[in-house]
Amino acid sequence: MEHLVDIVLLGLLMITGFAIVRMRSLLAAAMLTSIYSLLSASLFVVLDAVDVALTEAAIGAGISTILLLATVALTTDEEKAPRHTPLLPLVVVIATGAALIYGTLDMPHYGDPAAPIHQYVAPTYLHDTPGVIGVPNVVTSVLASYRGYDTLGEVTVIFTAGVGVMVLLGYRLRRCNITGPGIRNLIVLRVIAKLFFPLILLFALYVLLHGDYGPGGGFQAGVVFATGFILYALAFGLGNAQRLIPRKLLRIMVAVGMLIYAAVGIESMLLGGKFLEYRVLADDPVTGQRLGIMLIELGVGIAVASVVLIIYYAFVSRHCQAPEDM
Amino acid sequence: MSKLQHAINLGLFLFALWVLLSGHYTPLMLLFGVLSTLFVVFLATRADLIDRETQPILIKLSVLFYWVWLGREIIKSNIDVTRRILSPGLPISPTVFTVRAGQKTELGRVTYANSITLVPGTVTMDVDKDVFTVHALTREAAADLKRGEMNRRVCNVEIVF
Amino acid sequence: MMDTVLDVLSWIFLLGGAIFLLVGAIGALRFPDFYTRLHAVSVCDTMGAGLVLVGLMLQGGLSLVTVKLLLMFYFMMFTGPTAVHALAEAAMQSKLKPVVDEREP
Amino acid sequence: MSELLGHFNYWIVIILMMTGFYIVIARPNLIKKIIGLFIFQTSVFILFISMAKIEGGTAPIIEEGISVYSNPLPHVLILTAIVVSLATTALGLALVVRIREAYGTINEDDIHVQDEED
Repeated sequence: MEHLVDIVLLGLLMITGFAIVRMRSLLAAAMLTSIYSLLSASLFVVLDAVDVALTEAAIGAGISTILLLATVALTTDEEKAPRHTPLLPLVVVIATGAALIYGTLDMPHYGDPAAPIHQYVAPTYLHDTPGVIGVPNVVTSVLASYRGYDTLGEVTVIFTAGVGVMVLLGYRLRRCNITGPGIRNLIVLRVIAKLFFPLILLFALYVLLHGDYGPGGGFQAGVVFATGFILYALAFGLGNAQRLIPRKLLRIMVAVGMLIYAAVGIESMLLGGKFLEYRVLADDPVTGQRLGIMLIELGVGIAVASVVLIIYYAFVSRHCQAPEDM
Repeated sequence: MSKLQHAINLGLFLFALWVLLSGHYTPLMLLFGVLSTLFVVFLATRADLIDRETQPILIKLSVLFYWVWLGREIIKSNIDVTRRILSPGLPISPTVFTVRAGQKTELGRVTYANSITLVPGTVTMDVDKDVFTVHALTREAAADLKRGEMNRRVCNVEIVF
Repeated sequence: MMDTVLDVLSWIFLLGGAIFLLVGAIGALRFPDFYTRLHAVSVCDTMGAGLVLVGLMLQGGLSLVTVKLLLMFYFMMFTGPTAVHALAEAAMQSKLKPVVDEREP
Repeated sequence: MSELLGHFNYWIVIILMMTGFYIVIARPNLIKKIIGLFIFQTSVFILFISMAKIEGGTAPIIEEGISVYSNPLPHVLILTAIVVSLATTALGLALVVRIREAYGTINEDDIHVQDEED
């Protein structure tokens, strides 16, 4: 039964993929990409990766699509036919695919509990987490505690991307007062956005603070939080959104998020542990671990939410600045 | 009602939502719930969203009756649309027409517009003050809506200050 | 005994929801233009998703899961029609003409 | 037969990957290329997550009475990779916007022609 759902979802993914190849309209391709992402999020749920599914649904199907649509709006919607015949790419793709499929023949079977990947560190993580870290969600404990260095690295990547987009798309741009085309008059959208804005924000905080117990954590919460503000900006105009959360504040918040993370690491060094060794943070090692995880999830959440909003502001305000530039 | 009263109502609603979502009732988690609620209410105040329309808990009992009525309508028209989709001749007759909404507040009009859309067979295409442009799948659905029963019922549950 | 009844009932709801979702999809394929297809989407949004959620609630029993599903249902009753309306409004603004039945009734 | 069932998932994922790869190398439109990259990335995520699955396991959230959990490590790696994919996509799209402003086109062939004229 589980296999059946799996196979159906993979089949739908394949159909969507081929449709994207054939689609000439970039707008439609962007929407299909969103569907592709949502389908893979459903597949992740079937494959027991609930945390990953939440992240994919929020980021892949949500924010990435918004950015793609913004880019299509800033550039062009139609794709010209390629000049060359796709013969060479086709040969390359088929050859690569065949080589990879040949490579999979040596892989352990799907779902095999004896596969090497399940023998090395994972059993330790699963066994030790309740006693040492004290949180039920093993993904959170690995993400924030066992592999805290990695996660610090990822947050740095996000930070760098935010800076990069700011540099590319206008760091100096003045406040811009556009409203989404015509949305100002649409009372249905405005009233519903008003109703849902506090709910989305509360849900984001719920996801942030319940990452210990179930799917959730800083990354997902940050994105959901930013989505609330994007909805606000769509319904009430970018100008109002920037009055609510100014760019300057966002720039500071990105740095604050990173700093919270790094400061927890340094604090644990000052208290006599190693970098990011949370158990020294409190008298009881387990309490220390939980405190450390909570703090760094908070830092991650702040950083991710700010970067997503910075990127969104940058893309959308490019739209209203463009006529003056040209 | 004053702004403060609205803010408190929103806060209570959000905290109730938190309790329902959370499922972990340790003092720490409840404290987090209070802090989150306060933070969101603060942001909503800053966003100037605190008014009558962000009060999903302030509903009269009559709204429940309206929902029951609306649910019956939805089921009826669902079966009708399903029959039309599945019958080989595709017996539809799309029409576009306008209706006048009798509600006085924005929230009331939005409720009416969304109720029209929620019932399969009619979709609100445009809302211009109190004139709605509606697209109907069939003449029967259009005639049904033009009779104005839904309009009257939404007017009845609307709260006017 | 009670469990079996609930289980059967919930499967009836789930299958009913699936049938309505399928009907909505067929409608989206059969209907002639954009606006009429929105009506098919409405079927998926209300009956399809609604029955599936009710089926899941019966599986959940009296627990927080059911409350969360109820909340989902409640919120979908707001977001679903808003999304459909937004689509229709966007199509109107980009001057897409609806196909209208011109025959005399 | 057991080969087929055991590796079926991986093969479809490879087909998905190659779909993305094909878009990247065969299509001159830059936005389409980024969409291709996105599909490739997502397929790699699916590959990792399917390797983490254990037959009969559940999500790695410790609960009384459950003993088989899927492997949490790939989940963590992919969770952060998804966020990084957002970062790379955003940066790529920002570059596309700038290229459009500089060249007036986002078609790779046209850009090459313009570069040769200079």
